Amino acid sequence: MSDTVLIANRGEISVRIARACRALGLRSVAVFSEADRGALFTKVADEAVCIGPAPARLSYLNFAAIVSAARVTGANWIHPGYGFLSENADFAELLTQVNIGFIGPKPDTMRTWGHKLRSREAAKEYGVPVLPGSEPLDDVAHALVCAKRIGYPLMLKATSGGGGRGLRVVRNDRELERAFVDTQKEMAIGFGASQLYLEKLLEEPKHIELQVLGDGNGNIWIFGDRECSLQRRHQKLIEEAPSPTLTDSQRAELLPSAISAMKATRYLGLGTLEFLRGADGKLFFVEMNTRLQVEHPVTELVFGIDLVQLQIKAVLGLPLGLPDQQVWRPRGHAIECRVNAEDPWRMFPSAGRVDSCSWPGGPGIRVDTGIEAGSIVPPDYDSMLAKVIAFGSSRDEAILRMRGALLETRLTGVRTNVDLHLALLDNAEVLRGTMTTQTLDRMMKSSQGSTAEVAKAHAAAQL
Amino acid sequence: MSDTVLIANRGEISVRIARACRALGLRSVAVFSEADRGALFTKVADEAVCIGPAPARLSYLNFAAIVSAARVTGANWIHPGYGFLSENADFAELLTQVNIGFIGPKPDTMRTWGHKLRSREAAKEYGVPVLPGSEPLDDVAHALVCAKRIGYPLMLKATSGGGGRGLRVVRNDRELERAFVDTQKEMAIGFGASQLYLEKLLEEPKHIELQVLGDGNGNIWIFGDRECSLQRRHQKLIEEAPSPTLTDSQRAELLPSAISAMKATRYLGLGTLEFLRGADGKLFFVEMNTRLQVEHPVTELVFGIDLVQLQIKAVLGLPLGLPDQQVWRPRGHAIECRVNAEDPWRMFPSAGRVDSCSWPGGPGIRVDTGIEAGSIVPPDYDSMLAKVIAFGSSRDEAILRMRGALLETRLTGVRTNVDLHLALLDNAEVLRGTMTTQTLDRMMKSSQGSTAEVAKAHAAAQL
Amino acid sequence: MSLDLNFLRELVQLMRDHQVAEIEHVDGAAQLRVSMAGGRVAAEPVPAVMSHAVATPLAKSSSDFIVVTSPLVGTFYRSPSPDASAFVELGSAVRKGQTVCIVEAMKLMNEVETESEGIVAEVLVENGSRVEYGQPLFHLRRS
Amino acid sequence: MSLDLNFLRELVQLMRDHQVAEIEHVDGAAQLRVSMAGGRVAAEPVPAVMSHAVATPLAKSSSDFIVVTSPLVGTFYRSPSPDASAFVELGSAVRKGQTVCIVEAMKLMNEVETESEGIVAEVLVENGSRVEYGQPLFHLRRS
Repeated sequence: MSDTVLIANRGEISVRIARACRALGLRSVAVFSEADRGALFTKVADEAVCIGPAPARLSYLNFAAIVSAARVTGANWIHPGYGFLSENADFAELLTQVNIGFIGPKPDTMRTWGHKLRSREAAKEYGVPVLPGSEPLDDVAHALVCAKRIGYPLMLKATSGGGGRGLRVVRNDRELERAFVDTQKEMAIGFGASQLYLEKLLEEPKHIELQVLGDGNGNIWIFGDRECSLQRRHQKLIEEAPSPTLTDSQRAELLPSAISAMKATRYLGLGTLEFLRGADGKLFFVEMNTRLQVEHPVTELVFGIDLVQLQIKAVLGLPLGLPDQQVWRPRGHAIECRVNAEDPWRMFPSAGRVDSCSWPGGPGIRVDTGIEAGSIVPPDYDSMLAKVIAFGSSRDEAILRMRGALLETRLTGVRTNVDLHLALLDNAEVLRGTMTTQTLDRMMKSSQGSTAEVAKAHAAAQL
Repeated sequence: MSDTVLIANRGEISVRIARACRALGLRSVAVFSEADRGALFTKVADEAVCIGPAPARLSYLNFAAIVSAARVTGANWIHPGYGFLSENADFAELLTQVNIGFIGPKPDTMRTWGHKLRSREAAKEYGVPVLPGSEPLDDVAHALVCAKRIGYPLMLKATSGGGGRGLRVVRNDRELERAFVDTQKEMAIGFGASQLYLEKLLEEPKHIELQVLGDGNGNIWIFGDRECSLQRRHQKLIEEAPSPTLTDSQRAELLPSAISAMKATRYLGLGTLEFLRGADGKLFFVEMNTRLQVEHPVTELVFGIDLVQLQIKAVLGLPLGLPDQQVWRPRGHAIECRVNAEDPWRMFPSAGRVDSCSWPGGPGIRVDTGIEAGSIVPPDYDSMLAKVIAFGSSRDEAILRMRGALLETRLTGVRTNVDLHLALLDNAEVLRGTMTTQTLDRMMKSSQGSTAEVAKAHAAAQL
Repeated sequence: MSLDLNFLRELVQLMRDHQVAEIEHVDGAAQLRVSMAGGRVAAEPVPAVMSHAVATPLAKSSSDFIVVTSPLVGTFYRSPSPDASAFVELGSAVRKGQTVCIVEAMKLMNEVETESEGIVAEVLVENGSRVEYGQPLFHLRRS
Repeated sequence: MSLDLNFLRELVQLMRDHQVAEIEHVDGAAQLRVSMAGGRVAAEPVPAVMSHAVATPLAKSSSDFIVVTSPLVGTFYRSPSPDASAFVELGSAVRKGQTVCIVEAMKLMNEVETESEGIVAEVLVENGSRVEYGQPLFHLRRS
């Protein structure tokens, strides 16, 4: 039987995975909700099936509908993309029971490395540096004892949080007491069983991550690092590879323990080890994403590889065709800007119809999108329209090309955040490469008054 | 004074050059004819000036209009692109007299290497293999004597011919006599002073070329080879890098003499040495293009460089930032398909309005185009709408990605040759890499009956 | 032009929304013809002149028809088991809440019930074939 | 011609907005037919060869004005030399073939002559500034 991959996702990443399937000679099946009827991703795949109404829990998060869609289309593999079911070990487990392959790590690996507290323990075991922190907290009293031991400032975190939820900075006992109650309440609503724990707070950290690929037999490749410090409400906005500040000796220090941890757990498929880098330059592991990342293209461009193809090959047991080196050297520099349907200054999402769109092209420019002229951006899902990715032989060239590409990006019908990206690429911290996860917030505050000015400058710069 | 580059061209290559200028921090000026008012390339450059009516001789070939446009916009450099004035040594000479820099080789170099007979002599001098041939022919009697010496079959060529004009195959004395008269007549109409000469005919040759960069001080870089055997009426349709059939030992044999010839003439800027490869595998120099080529992106993708930036830097005397190696190794494989506005089966051009267009994207795909939704394709110029370029770690992957990219390419309003490209990428000779300059003609003849079928298959495959 | 179901669905929706009476399109000689119902034909949305009349899955009823759609993606069965007879046949009168077919998903047999009574006027899907969420399965005539 | 849904959507919107009853469009013989619902019918076959309707620079005349445009790209001068007076002023009556300005290109002074007589109603470009091919320089009122 020939292999067929059902793509349990939507938008640009569904298109991306369908392209990888095509390049591997695999049949692809898109699934879509009623809100996505007629979307580009339903046309790029070899086949497309409607699996439910707009709300994600009834369609893209609906185990039964997705498995049934795989059954009726003869799909024997499911690629979960990112978000939705991509880190759901129960879904992966279910698939093994119904004889469908999950394109991701084994469920046990997901449960270890995908769990905030367990992955901390696993990392420590293999010598990967982690931030000082606590065990799971029984109650407020326990929390106060741990806080005393580690020392303020601290982060109070919930194991099942994410995207900024279940996360609070506490600087003294009083704040910790209040945060403990608030976080418990927050997590009780729709986040299921959650444990709270404390972690040392790093002020003005950089977000740096390592791209991992494993073949399940203990062979591990690390495709360098990425920096994703430009974030807003814990949502990444601009990512680049390699990190502009990590030194080669820091890289050399970081890699052996990361590789041995991945080797020992016989990691399968793609994964990302996320680190925070403090002002003193020290790196600490914070969590692992056991899936394909939104920002994978920047790594692809500097290594000349196709990570989605490699991921599929690894999980399907096909030869990877990679040289034996575990650590590759990147060539050049790549930057990605996430173009979202939103008013970035007032933080309003902007769903609607894309009346026309014209994407940039030419040397060093790659665009991954699920949008074409006439596409509907439904209010039900995330607001990312496209990833514009620029490659250059140096970071400066990549930034120059990105600026040009953004100026050439034209959409009508929905508001985009292209002007925010242009402003960021003019920011002194960004240009120096010294940005932290606080840079974007700082810029937004300082530019509150000059918002109109920036928008005007952009309008003038636009074609 | 800051440097400003006037781009004396149109369409995709004008966009391409404007992007390179932007990445180098140079101001760019587009010039356009009335037929191109509002075209994309007039919007991508920093400034645009109308230089004349639609006929190229009154606009894009009009020395005075272009120089005047440079004057009034403060441009101190002119980039000629390809075609139009790009190989016109007189134009280059004029520019030096009015203190404007020509982004190309020195006029003398253009006169030597850009001249069909003189470049043969120059190549021979440095040990570059050339096809057996004659000196300039005085008359028919002289031609017959030379033909006897070299032996049939032969090509009768005119020095000022090009694109298939002034070029005839002769297999005996009678054919030579007739061809001599016909070619003289043909060249008398609008081709100016022309000399005729004979060259040994290679049957079923492959077209292979070397990408040259020189800094004018005798430093030469060769960025590998390209194969452009898929041609029709001497118009290239698909190009790739590297050539799928050239062996490393052939490369090693070819390069030293090519480098020394370029070194000795202190070549400046970009150039392409074109070779024919016979069935026995031997390579012969045929001519040199002393300019940027349409197909330069395939070289850029496998070497990770920006040839237009390098060309500009070399001519402006900026540091190239290249390592000292003269010969670079490519990584992976790249293919380019020229998407033209034409009915490829009936060979009709298809000017008109592009009502909508949707270009492919994603990993390994690059699109260079001057077209957007609403663009007018004037009947006055060549019919190329876009270059779709695919990179892969192997030739197979590049072809697979190209096929997907072509399926994702959708234009309405004008007919394109996308279906011909899809048919070519299914052709056994193309897939084996054994295609010659005759392959396309052969395929067209054999598929004459099945044209409708191919078109139907494509329509079904289209999104 | 390949015949795309989604395209047709949207086309019909478009024609209904805007009361388009006719769209004619010939690809060979490249002809297009669009006629609006305008003020002349007022009362009923005029069905398009098309060989494959496809109802939109969203429009569960019109004045004449009740459309029974699939509540999930799966395999359509007209009878409870291969040997058994079909739940309903053409011309059957069905009560509100009556089981008219099964859509199997993950080995679970999901009985599809009508939301109102009517006469089975058309069976739109073949036994054993795959159905999407929202796909029309039956047309019932109001009784 | 391939059938584009967005195109159709816009077409239908257009027809609705303007109460168009019918649009017929044949590509081969280049014909276009539009019928209005309101009773006013433009029934004549109209050539569908879309003239590339370009704005101002090509429109050399209207009923009221004669537009003098630049025959080349260069620098616009109103007088033969810096010290000399202008060739024409507002209100000047000009003969057919009279020099009204100079456009300098490559140090050559190209005299621009009128193609018909009139009164200078407007000078559209400042002395010494750059002009494109086809750029309007003067408006003449018919005399």
